[in-house]
Order: sequence, then C-alpha cells, then structure tokens
Amino acid sequence: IEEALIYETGRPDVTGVDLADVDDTELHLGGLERSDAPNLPGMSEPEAVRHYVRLSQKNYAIDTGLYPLGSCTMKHNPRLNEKVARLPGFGDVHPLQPVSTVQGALELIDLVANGLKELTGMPAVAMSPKAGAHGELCGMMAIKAALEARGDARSVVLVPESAHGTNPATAALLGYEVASIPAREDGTVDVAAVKERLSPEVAGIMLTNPNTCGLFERDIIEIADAVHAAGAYFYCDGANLNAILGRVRPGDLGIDAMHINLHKTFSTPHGGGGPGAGPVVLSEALAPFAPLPWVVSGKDGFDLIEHAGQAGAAKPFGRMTAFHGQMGMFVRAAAWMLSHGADGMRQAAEDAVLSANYIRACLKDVMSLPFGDRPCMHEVLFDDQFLNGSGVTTLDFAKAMIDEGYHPMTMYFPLVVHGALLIEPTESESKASLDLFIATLRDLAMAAKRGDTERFAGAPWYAPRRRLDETRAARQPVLRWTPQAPSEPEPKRDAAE
Amino acid sequence: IEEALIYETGRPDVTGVDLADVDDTELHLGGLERSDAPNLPGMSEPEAVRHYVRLSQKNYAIDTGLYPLGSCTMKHNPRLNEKVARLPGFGDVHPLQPVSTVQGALELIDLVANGLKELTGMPAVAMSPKAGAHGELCGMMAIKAALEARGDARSVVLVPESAHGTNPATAALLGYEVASIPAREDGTVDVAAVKERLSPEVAGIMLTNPNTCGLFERDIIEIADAVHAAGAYFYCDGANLNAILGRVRPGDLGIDAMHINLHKTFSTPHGGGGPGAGPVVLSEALAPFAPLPWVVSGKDGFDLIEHAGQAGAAKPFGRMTAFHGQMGMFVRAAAWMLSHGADGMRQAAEDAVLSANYIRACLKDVMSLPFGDRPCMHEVLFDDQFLNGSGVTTLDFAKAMIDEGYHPMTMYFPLVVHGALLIEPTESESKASLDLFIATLRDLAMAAKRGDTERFAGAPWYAPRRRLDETRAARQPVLRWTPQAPSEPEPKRDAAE
Amino acid sequence: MRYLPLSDADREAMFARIGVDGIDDLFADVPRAAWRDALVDLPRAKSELEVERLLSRMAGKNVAAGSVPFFVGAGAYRHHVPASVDHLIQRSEFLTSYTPYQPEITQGTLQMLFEFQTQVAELTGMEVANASMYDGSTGTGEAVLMAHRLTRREKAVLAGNLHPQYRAVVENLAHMGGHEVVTLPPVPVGEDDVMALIDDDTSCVVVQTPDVFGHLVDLRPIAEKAHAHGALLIAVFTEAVSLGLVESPGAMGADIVVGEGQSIGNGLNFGGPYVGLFATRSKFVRQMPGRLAGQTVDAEGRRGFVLTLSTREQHIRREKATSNICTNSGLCALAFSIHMTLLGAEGLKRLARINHANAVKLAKALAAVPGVELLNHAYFNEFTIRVSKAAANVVEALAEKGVLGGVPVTRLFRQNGHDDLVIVAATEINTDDDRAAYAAALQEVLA
Amino acid sequence: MRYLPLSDADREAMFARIGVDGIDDLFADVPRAAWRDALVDLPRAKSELEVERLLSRMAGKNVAAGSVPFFVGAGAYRHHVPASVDHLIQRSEFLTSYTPYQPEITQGTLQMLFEFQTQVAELTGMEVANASMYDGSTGTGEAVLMAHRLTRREKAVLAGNLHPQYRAVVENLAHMGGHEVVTLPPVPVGEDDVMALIDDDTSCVVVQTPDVFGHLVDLRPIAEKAHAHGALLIAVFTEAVSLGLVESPGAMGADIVVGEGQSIGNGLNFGGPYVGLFATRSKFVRQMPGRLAGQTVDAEGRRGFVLTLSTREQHIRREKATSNICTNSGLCALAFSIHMTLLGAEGLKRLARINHANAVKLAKALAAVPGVELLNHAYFNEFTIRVSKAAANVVEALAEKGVLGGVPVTRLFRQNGHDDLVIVAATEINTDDDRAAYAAALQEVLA
Repeated sequence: IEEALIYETGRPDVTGVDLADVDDTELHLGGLERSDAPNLPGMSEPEAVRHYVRLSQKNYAIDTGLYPLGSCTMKHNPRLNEKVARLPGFGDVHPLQPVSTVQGALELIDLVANGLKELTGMPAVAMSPKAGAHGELCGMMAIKAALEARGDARSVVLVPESAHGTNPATAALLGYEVASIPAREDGTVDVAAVKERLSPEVAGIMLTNPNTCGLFERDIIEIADAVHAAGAYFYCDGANLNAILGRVRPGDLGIDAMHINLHKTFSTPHGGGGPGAGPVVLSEALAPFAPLPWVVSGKDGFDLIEHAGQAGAAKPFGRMTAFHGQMGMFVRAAAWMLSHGADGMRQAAEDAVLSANYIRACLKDVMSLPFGDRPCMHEVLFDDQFLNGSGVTTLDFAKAMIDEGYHPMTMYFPLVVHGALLIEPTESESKASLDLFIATLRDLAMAAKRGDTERFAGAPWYAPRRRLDETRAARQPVLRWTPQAPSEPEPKRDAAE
Repeated sequence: IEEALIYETGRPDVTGVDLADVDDTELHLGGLERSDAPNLPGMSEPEAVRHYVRLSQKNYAIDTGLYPLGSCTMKHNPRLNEKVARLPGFGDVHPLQPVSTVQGALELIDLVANGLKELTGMPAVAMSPKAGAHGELCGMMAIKAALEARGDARSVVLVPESAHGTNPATAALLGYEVASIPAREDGTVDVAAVKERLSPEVAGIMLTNPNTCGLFERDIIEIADAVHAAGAYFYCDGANLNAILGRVRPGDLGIDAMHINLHKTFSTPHGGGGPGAGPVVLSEALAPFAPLPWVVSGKDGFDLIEHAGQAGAAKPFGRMTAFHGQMGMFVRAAAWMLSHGADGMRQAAEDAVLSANYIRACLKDVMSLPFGDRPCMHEVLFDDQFLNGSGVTTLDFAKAMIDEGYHPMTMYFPLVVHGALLIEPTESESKASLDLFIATLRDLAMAAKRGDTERFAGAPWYAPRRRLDETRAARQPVLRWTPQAPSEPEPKRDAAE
Repeated sequence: MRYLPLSDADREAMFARIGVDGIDDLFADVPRAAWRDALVDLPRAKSELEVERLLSRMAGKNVAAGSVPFFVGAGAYRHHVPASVDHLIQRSEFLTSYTPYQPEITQGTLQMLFEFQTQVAELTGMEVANASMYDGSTGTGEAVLMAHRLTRREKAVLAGNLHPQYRAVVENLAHMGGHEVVTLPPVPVGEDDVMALIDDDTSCVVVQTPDVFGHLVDLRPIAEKAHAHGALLIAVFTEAVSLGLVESPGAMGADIVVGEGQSIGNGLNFGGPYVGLFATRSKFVRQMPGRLAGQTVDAEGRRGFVLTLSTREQHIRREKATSNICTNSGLCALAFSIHMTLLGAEGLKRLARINHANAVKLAKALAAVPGVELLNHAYFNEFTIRVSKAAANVVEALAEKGVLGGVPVTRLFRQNGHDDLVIVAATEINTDDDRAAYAAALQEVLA
Repeated sequence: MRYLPLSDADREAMFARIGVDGIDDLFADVPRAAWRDALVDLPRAKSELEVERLLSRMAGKNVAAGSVPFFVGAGAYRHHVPASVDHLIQRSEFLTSYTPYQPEITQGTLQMLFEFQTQVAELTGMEVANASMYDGSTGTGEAVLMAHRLTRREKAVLAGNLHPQYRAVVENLAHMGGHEVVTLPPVPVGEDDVMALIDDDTSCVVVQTPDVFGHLVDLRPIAEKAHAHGALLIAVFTEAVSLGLVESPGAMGADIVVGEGQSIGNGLNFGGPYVGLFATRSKFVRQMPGRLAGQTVDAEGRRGFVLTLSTREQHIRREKATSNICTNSGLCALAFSIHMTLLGAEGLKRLARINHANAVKLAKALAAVPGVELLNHAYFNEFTIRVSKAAANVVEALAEKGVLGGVPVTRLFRQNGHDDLVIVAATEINTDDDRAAYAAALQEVLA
C-alpha cells in the first residue's frame, strides 16, 4: 500500500493541534512580522497518526528481526530505558535551571561517567560529544590541545586503511594530513609500517580495536609504546568496545583517547540514524584538556563547570556543543549499565563474540573468510571470493537476504577486503535465531553457487520497494517536495546499480 | 514471515524477568505446595519483544486504515487518553485504598457520570458494568428489580428482529421469555406490532436507537408511551449513541435505561476485543434500584457507597462486579469528553452521520439499499441484491476488500436484511479517505457485476493468511497447544466457506 | 477540533453530493420534540494541554500506590510489570484493533489468544481455557451459571470466605435468574464448613483459595464430596501469582477454575479493567461462556487461528446463548500473556516464592507489634491480623502516616462485626524499609 | 540476565560447534597483560524493579519544569508536545531501526526525512535542507566551515549576541581547524555593530535572531553588506517557533540558516538530544554537511527515497568529506516532523502568536515590579530584564520560592559583568497564574 507525502494530503490551513484563541492587539516584533506563508501542510490527528504508523510499517527494525549490520551493533533496546528517560525529573529538566534544582541530573551524568571510566580503565571522560564522530573530533582536539600546550604542533595523523571513514574526515577537519597505514595479510595493522611512519611530525594514530575486520589488534601494546615513544598520542575508535566490555580495558592497552558510542555498546536506540552519544575517555596526559562542561562532586552536592574561569588547574580546549551532552542517552545507558551490572556486561561481550564465531564456524565452508579460519571478535568478516564466477555480487547477495526476511549485513566495508560482508549478530540473538539465520545464508550461498542469478539480480522482490535507483537520485537530486515537480516520476526505469 | 508459537520457541526454564534470590528456609503453605510443573514457556526479553511485535504486524487496526465495521464504531483513539490513563494517580491506585486517598479518582468517576447524564438527559447512571452486554444486563436487572419492588413479576421481554444478539441473550439470562417484534418494510420497528404484543406480562422492550439498520426509530416516542402505558419499561441499546451525541437526548425520548459503550461512542480503544465499559443511564423510575457501588459528593469531599446499609432510601438490586467499574476506561472517556467539549461532541455525531450518508450517496448506484434512498444515521446498510447473479457472495465481496487494503464492513448483520453489508465510517475519516474508500468499493462492485468471480472467491490473496477454514475449527476444535498434537496440521485442505 | 478531519468546505461539498441543504436534513427522522438545538450543558472543547493539566491535577489528589509503603490486596495486587509489557500492548496494531472477526487480518490477536488460552489452562492445571472474562468476579458468576447448565441443578453453595464482592455478584446473577444460592458466614480464622452444605441438589460448590482472608484451602476433600453428590467444584482465586507456588486447582480436583488475572501484566487501575481467567475440563467446553480462539488451516493449508465454537455465543444463538458476553478483556489478556511469557514457569515460581517470603517476613514483623495477632497459619502473600483498635481507624491513621496498610474487614463485610481485622498483602515490590515503616507506624497507631 | 537469550547449555553447544573449549579461546588475540579476570568494579546486575526505583529516586531530586511556574529559555524551550508525537516515535519500526542504508526496507525513515527536509526549507524560507544535525550549536559550527569552503576565505564574523555557547562551539572548531573568528562583545540592550566588521576577507557573518537576549534582528541590511563583500550571511535561531510569526531568514537574505529544532516535538531533556536544522540555497547543496534523503524510482518505476549525494560524506570521501558527521538526529527530526505536521502552517502561526502574547503579558507584569527594567523593544517569546540585585541570587531565590524564573546572564557570559540581567522566556505553557506567581515572587525577592 502506497503512502502519499504529507505535501500531497495535508493542507496548510488544517491543524491537528487545538490552541487557545489569542487577541491580536499588541505586537512587539519591531515590524519583523513574517510576510510569506510557508507551505507547511497540517493534518488532523487521526490522519497524522495513520500516516506515520503506515510509514513505520515500511521499516525494518531490530524489534522485527535480526539486524546483522557489522560495526553498527544493532542489539536489543530495553523498553525500561525508554520509560526512565521519560521520567519528568530527567526528560523535563532545562539545561540552564539553577544547579540546585538539577542535582539528580548531575548525579546521573556522574554515574554514567564513572561507569565509563571504570569499564575502560581511563581516568577521565568528556561527556558532551553528541555522537561517535563528534567524540572522535573531541578526542583528536584534546590531542591537538595537548601538543599545542607543549608547543609541539605536529601535522600528520596515521590512519589504517581499514578505518571507519569518520577517522580520516576527523583528522582532516583539524587540519591534519592523513597518512594511511596498510593492513597486514592477517587483517591487522602492520606494526612495522606504523613504526616506519612515526616521526616528530606525527601527532597521533587513530586505530580501531577490535578493528573493522572484527579482529583484536594483537600488537596494540607495542603500537602504543611506539607511538608514545615518538611523542605522539594514541586515539582509539571505540565503536567496537562492545566486544571487550568488562574483559579488556582500553586504559590497559596504552590508549590516550577513545570515544564510546552509547548507541552501540550501551544500546541506546538508533532511531533511524540518531541521536547517538559519544563520550570520550581520556588518559592522564589528555585529561586536563577535556572540553567544557563537566560535573564535579563536592560536599554540598554536584556542581557544573561551564566556564574556563571555574576550571582550576585544567585547561579545557573549548566546547563541543551547547549545554551538557545527550542527557536522554545517558539515562538510557545508565539503565543498561545498572541492569546488566559488571557481570552482565562481561557476559554480553562474551555472548556477542561467541555468536559471531558461531556464525563463522557454521558458514566458513560455504562462504569465504579473507583472513583464514581464526577466531574473530564480535563480528565476522567474509569476502566475495565464494561468489566468484557465480554472477552474483556482494550487493545482490545482500539484497536477496531481504527477501528472506533479514536486514543485510554491512557491505563493501572495510575497504581492505574485496566485496566485504561484515556480520555482527550481537548478544541479543537466541541460538534458534542464529541457527535460522545461518541456514538461510547457507541456502543463499548454495543458490548463488548454483547460478540462480535471477533470484539475486532482481532482489529484493518482496520488500516495500524493489531495488532503488541511487544513481538517478545523485545525478538528478530531488531533495524536497516542490509543487512544480511532478510528484510521480516517469514510470518504468531500470535500476542502475 | 511465519511466527512460531511461544510453545514452540520458549522454554519453561528460561525467564526474561530478573528476580532477587530468595532463601528457601520458611514456607507457610500448609503443605499445599504445587506438585506439578506447569508448561509455561519463558523467553528472554529480546525474544519476547520480537515475538509480539511480529504478531502485531499481522493485525489490521484503526491506526493502519479505515475500519468500517458497522455497529462497532472504530474511531480514532487519541494517544493523550492513553497517556492520562497511565498517570500514577489513576493507573496505580488500589480500589480498596482508604477513600481519603482516592479523592481524585472519585472525582473523575463523578465527572464522567455527570457527563453521561447530561449527554443523555437522564437523572442517574450506574458506572460499574464492564462492557455493553454487561450494561444491558444491568439495565434489565434494574427493570426486573423495579417490577419486583412493586410486586409485579412479569415474564416477557419484546425484542425486535434486528436487535444485537446480546439483547435476547440478556433477557434470557434473567429468565424472561423473548418475544420477537418484526421490522417494517422501511427497516424500523413496527409500532402496531409492539402495541399488539404489549400485555401485563410484558416487563419491557429492548430497542436499539438509532437501530441496527442505521435508521432513527421515528416512532420511538409513541413506542415509549405505549410501553409505559402497559406498565412496562423501555430499555434502549445505546450502542449507536455516537450518531446522536449532543443532538438528541435519550432521556427526551422516554427511555428508562440505556447502556453506553465507552469503547464505541467515547473512543476508548477496543484492544482486539476489549476491555470495554458499559455504564447504564437510568430514568427516575429505575434510579433507586441502581447497583452498588456509587460515588456521592458531600461537603467533605467524595465518598463511596459500597453496601446496601449505606444506601439510604435507595434499594440497590445488588452488585454487577467487584470494585467500581472500568476506571481505566473512565479516564480515557473523560479525556475524550473534555477534549471534544459540548461543541466537539455534537460535531463528531454530525460528521459521523454526514460521512455515512456521503458513502450512501456515492455508492447507491452500484450497490443496493434495502430500504430505499433515504437518509441514514451514522452507518449505511446495503444488501446483496446488487450481487445477484454475479456469483459473488457478501462474504466474498468483503474478503476482496482485504486485498484492497481495507478491513471489511460488518456482514450478515442485521439479520432482517439478506446478505447485509453495514458500513460505519465514523467521524474520524477525512474526505480524501472516504473518497478513496468509495472509489475502491465502486471498483469492486463493478468487478463483481462483470463476473470477475475468481478475484472474489479466492480472496483474500494478499493477507497474512488466505481464507481460513472456520468449519474445521468448530468441528475439530483445537483450543490450546498440546505437545501431542502435531503443531503443523496436514497441509493443503481447501477452505470450506 | 483536532480529532475531526472534515473542514467546513469538506462538509459543504459532501452535503451537495448527498443532495441535502445541511446536517439537519439528515436528522429528519428524529421527532421534532426531541431535537436539541442548544449545546448540552458541558464545557466546550479544550486543548490537549488543558485536558492534560486538568486530569493531572485530579490524579494528583490520589495517593499512588508506588509512592508509599503499600500493602493493600483483597482481590487486586500491586506487582511489578516489565516496561516492555506496557509498550507492546500500546502498539497500534494491538491497541486499536477490534474483535478478530476477520481472521485473515487479525492473526496477531488470534494467535496471542490461542497462546493465552494454553497458558491459562497450564497455570490452573486444567485442560482448556477461554479467551478471558471481564474480571474474576463476573467470571465466577458465569461459572455458577455454567455449572447449572451442566448439572441441570439450580443450587450453588458458596464458601463463607469467598471474596464478598464476588459473592455479591454471584448472588445477584443467581437471584435475578431465579436460581438458589446458599452461603456460609465468613470465618476469618479460616475454619469453614462448606462441605456440610453439599447435597444432591447442589449444582456446584464455590471455594476460593487463597481465600479473602489469605488462608490456603485444601480443595481435595471438597472436590471429593462434591463429586460424590454429582456437584461440580468451582475453584476461585484472586491472586494469580499464587499458582506459581501453590497446588493448582486442577490437581486438587476442580471442575471449573475461575480467577482474577490482574496480578500478571496488569496495573491496579482503581479496580478495572482487569482480566478474568476461566478454565475447565475439555468435556465441558461447549457449555463454557466467552470467546474461544481455535486452530485451523487456511486455503493454502497453512496453520491459522479463528474465533470458534461461536454457536455457544449470543450473536449466533441469541436467547439460547451460554452467556450474553460480547466484549472480553483482550488487551488485558495480552498484557497477561506477555508478562507470563517473560516470566516462564521458572520465573513465575521464583516470583511466587519472593511474594511468599515477603509475606512471611511481614507477618513476623507485624506480629511482633504489641496489640497485633496474626490469624493465618497457611497463606501465600496475604494474611489477616487482629488489632487492638478499630481496624478502619487504624488503616486511616496509617494512611495519614504515609503507609497504606491493608483493607479493614469491615470495608468488605459490612454487617459481620469483625471490626478489629485488617487484611494485609505483601508482594515483591515491598522492601525491608517498607516493612519496617509499616511496623513502626502500626506500633505508633496502636500505642 | 533478562536481555541475554543464550543459556549455558546453548553456550556449550556453540563452543563445541566452533571447536573451542570455552570463551577464553576466542579472546586469544588479546595480550595476556591486558586480560582482566575479575569483574570491573561496578555493581552486579539489577532487576528491572531495582533499576527503575534507583533512577526514579535520582530523577526525583530534580525540579521538573512541568511542576512549577517555568520561564527558562536561552536556547531551549518548554513547549507542549502532543501525546501522539511521543507515541509515534516510540514505534519499534522507527525507534529501533538504523540509518537507512538499505532503502528498500527503510522507506518509512527515508520518506519522513524527505518530508522533514521540505518542512525545514519552508520554515526557514530556504530552498533545501539536510536531514538534521546534532543540534543548533554544532550546526552553526558546520555552517561556518561550509561558508569557508564556499567562499574559500577563512575569517568568520560573529555577532556579539550569538548564544555564547554557540559562539564557543564555532570558535573551538575554527581555532582547532586553523581558521579565524572575529567576535563582538555581547550587547544586552540590543545595539550590535556586526556590520562594521565585514570586509573582503570575511567568509561569513553569523547573526542570531531572536538573539540570546531575545531581541529580534533585521537581517536585511546585514545580508546586503555581506553580499556586497562577497561574504555569506549565516542566520541562526534557537527558537524554531519564532519562525511562525517572524520574517524568515530566507526572506531577509540569509545564505545558510541554521538553528535548534528542539522547540517543535522535543522535550527539554536537560540539553540533549536535540535536533539541528540546516538549510541553504540549492546552489550550495554540494557543500552542505550531513545526510540527505532524495527522491528516485525503484526497478518497477515506483517513487522511492534513498540517502543521496553521499559523495560529500565521510564514508565515501574519507578525509575529503564536507564533514565528519555520521550520526544525525533522526528520531528527534521525526518528532519535529510529526509535530509540524500536526501544527501545519496555520497551527504554527497561532502557536507563535500565543507565545508572543504570553511574553508581552509577562514582560508587562514583570516590568511593573519595582526594581525591574525591561531591556527589549522587539522580541518574540523571550526578553531580558535588569533587576536591582545580583541576578544569580535572584534566580536562586526564586527557585527556592518554587519559580524557575530564567537564566542569569552571568551563567552564559561569565566574564562580561552583566550581573544584574536575567533572560526570561514565556511559551504557551504559561498560565495567568504562572505569571502572577512569578511577579509576586520577584517582588518579594527584590524587596
């Protein structure tokens, strides 16, 4: 069933909100009254509710099925967390209320901060970054600030080929030159290459661990030592912290800064792309440069440090965002931490790793492992070698999964592997669910090898939409509804994948 | 995608609820400890959430589309009402807390009671009945009690042919003999027949107004007068109050008792079959016999009358249920009443009537009206004459609507019309929504007349299930899962409709 | 008005299409004498903000159970309901769907009901259960009528310790239908003589366990005697959690088991909506009231579910129906079923154990207060205490001290003069602090 | 643990299938020195009841805005959000879905974003908008970087009355990236001299309206001067509702409009998550940061939506990307879009009128209090007052009297010595009683 756009069914003169009458006598707008009538369609409440319910039915979600999107960590989102985030004492509190009226909010932030520090073995944490990439930016700013504070401006940041795209983008935002580090045959960072590229110009290295191939960087301590010996800092992308939570503490590995995706490891819901939250843990060396604001605890309760003048000996490098960070996400993460506890968090990491390895073990004979048959962490990476000669591409394979009722895994990432298929089951799946997923993938792999190309090339057949023409979208961008543009594009144009 | 039963995926030793440990030292059970292990499968929370989300996706709902189920009144359910019903002061209050601690709850009940009295023009209301049929029972009990109080036991209740099945069933529960009243050619009750059957043995009449053919009983005042003249009482089935809300007060028509379906007229959600709520308004004559309990208001606040000994001059006939009625539904109904106000409620009734007549006007040339082309109230009744000779039955026609994305209308009810199709759009549909529905029905009616029988006989084709074998379900009842029974019935058996 | 999609322009266009001048033409059948031109005497429409504010203020006048140490039971119990339960029942597709008359597009509700029926049968130790009743009390009334139909006798015997509001419901239904009910007086210390009343005219004997005072009752001798006289045993419970720990009525010989399911998945809601559980033996199923979901196949042979055996029901049988019931408690049954699925047998058992342990601890703490006597020997999570002052005043005084300490027996049994008795319930929500606060407050009140 | 489906038996079976002895074998790559055998020093798992109790207690230590007369703004505003908004965003299919990388099964999110982008463009009077930023402040930082890219200049000029935390974000980003920022000091009475700073090296001038003190700013002369020098005008707002009544930045000549969308559909949440709105001219779209939904067709020619122009983005462009942004504020954007759809242009205008009227009434009431001076002439729903005592103490004293009366300017501008100023906001939630309570309390505090 098709769902029209609000611009096709709503009307600017309709409203689904009843508001009191207001007398028009007095305006104090300095003559700046709005002159145009914006085209903002309104709807009665029944129409609006139905529109959004029907739109929602066109979405796949972790609540509707396994969502094996590698590196994105789609795990169960407990509803308790949604409930507590909506307590008026958390959800209905203004960031600039007097500190005396928000002691519980500051306590909550402190609780999460302490949890993150304990879990990572790091002495400090900056809570305000709004998402993972924002946390990266924050961590790299702390590094830059620390270098500048010692009068040692440097110009290069080392980033492995397999890194998330946010890593080089972040370094570039800060004016750093990005030097790429190749991967070894086994999918991990080449220590020798790192050492070779280290120089007095290198500000730091940005490394993901467990890395984006789903492997733990065995030589990480050696790398950290080399980086430190070169006077540089070690930034760790914490997107995959969920694999080692409670078992390995990044602080014990020599890391100087690491962002933590609360919407991955701590299960705050992704919401179709956000909001996230990206607190950054910092080493002793970087802690003094943490950005404003932060929470301190004293004998009279909690207080907020919002200005450099209040910061004492610290030298905050500045501010990442207005206000205090993603409070709504902190509450959810706090509920997740408290619910799991030290024991449950460790078990969650172990189950995530176990499940990924189980998939690896059950699929290795029909799919292909780029780095051989060795244990992975929380996600397992296949390449497209098993599709060679079948006429089926990685993309086709993934789209065919949709017809079987599954969201595809991450494709074509990391770039170091040809036709990558990165599967992350998380700790939230039952064995029965994993077994069904495995059986489906085996069946698909076999079908591909049999040369059943039509099933793949045309997929998905049974989704709300057949394959969409992304090229057309980029070449002839239609980024908003306009009354001029025909609301129905010409029919029957083949997808150009 | 198929969804297994909890009995096929859950296990009794799994739990999705964490509970504290408890020491096993002391039991005070008098030796009555449970000896068997009940087969109650458990699931972790992620599994359970997914199970129920996926089950829900197999349901049609008013939030997903027009639901024209005549006499069932599927209108918009505002989410504000769900929110306020969950306020701890309403949702988390025990029915036997001291009255001093529930003054707001009693005030709420009083607010709804006053609203119902004002809207119906009746002097009293019994709030405790749990649903429409329960309200009917309550109203008829009040009639029986009033008759007994004057020493005038009577044995017959008059019920029109077109009545809801609950009416005769209710009369029979109270030991009354049911005498059926035929309908006139125009679909309304035959006044002459009523007068003819009135006698000193007649306790009362049960009449629906607007009636189940969607028509207002023009002679209702004459009927009421005749009933009263015969010493009998007039029970009105209030299922269709939504058509006349704020325009006609049943109290002005001579009615003695009428139940009100809060889940119809006042939009408390149906929830897949309940809970409902069925308060009963009562005339001066019946008011003294209202059942326990009720709320009274005094200078020290509100109080509850829960025992006959507290009832003063009143002679409550007894008790319909434990506690005080469907509080959760009262809160929702209160929110609906307050939101609409006197003006909005009247407008809602008018829009419901207007929309039904609009459908009538737009479909009368392709479908058939059993009682000619005259205005209807909030629902429009078609018969199957327009399908004559097409090979398409009323059932087929309705099932074909499913493939067009609509829930079918009420079928084969009322019984007075052959192959009845009863359509109630309610006030919640936009004109665009009505127009699309009308166009779809026109298209279907035309297809049926063209003899496109396969489309109909096989329908639905695009639902979670093809047509289900109800005969088999009744002849070989399987009413629960059992480990012995094969969980998959033998395949490929044709539906026997 | 935010809920009404039609604009005035829409209305005019629709009048024109219908061929009338305005709305009054469509109400032409209404006798002029009954026309009401003015608005009814109620306030005009309010914004969402105003409505929420007004009702929040009203709600604020009540003492929410969760805001104080809370020990009120006697037919409704405060348990912790997982947040996912309330989330799931609010999904549009469950919340705003009707009775599943069109099974092809309501398999969600139907499969859930089939699962619910199985859970209820297993919980009660019976063979088959229906898709729910309004609540425990009306279910008990229906059970008695069902026993009359099955035995073709018209005399029900009610134990004295049946919840008095349940008793009132049964008596009312029986009297109004012309049947006989024999009832014993309540016995707070728990020695009931219901067996003596069973004779060859008895259709059924109705016994509650745990009873209204909290006593656990061994149903086996009662079942034996009832069956010997050709009568049926109807077992009633108001605390479904008890079945996680206490012998099931089915195992003790009950023929019909009926009870309140509110404890699992449902909040207190000041008394409603709740969910009546109703189970019986397979051989009695065609006399069972209420809706039933059953398994069948679709035209392609796939398993599916439908409402079935509707030949028992009013919309088919009219005056010959087993009951006049139309609506059930579908959404409350869903909440029950989800919570039960989260618990599982193991979780339910542990929950029941915690409830019992908390009751035992509470009983000890209160019995240690001077002027308090514990009446119960065998109990689950509820018991009765005798206090040295008028119970109603004691409960009121406790409330003033911020403790909701239970139900004075006089609230339930007006005429019986047990005015020094309080029924006290303990569940998993009570903490050590709650119990200490209760004992301390009670000591002060009784001092 | 209730969230972990694997049982120990499952785990054993899986180890066996993998061919390892246990979990430690799977962590073999971790250097032994970094193994942590003991649990981290945090409490063990808690039940749902315990967690809820603990967090509720913490929440209870805060004064919820809805529980008192409330007038705090300065970048975040308390508006009434319809209940349906929060219900809809909690639907599993929206809440628990990821970024729509697989458009065939995420059309719900994608169509919503396309609608959202259109709404934001219309609201701001611009041609095109992105799918949201983290919040208004980070969006402002991104806007400045975008202006640098477009103009190939590196000096941004910031108005003094830009929200100081926005300014701090821009300055930090600029300084860290090696760009220049010129800023004026704040001018509480509203006479700003930003035009004087615009020269031929200026990439952009950043002006907020209503500004942090509540003054409305006529952007037209600033736009003219900026354009004359080849610079761009970045217009900033923190109160999206103002655009229902005040001339749009687009109509006044802005090149990039960026602001905070929290006011529509989103709660206060102690500062986050919020939703940054970001709009610009079509010709600038390829330098715009953030996600974009675009329209296309599927293999059968049906309209559909995808994420597009991703060649601007980090996952394709890596170090050449327009921004490092990956996550947006999807769910907050959804809340914004739903609320906006419920409002419609007409509803938004009326909402804005009520906000303005309430601010005018409040300003009058407060100005009548001895010792209070109103600084604003033109304002929307927020203004600044000068009080006769230290503002921070006044606000604290008001809080003790149960009135949250605004933000002392010193909370925002630490070093500027405007210590007798309070920024006060009024919205549709304020009643006559609220205003009277504020005026009375203020009178007492200043007496």
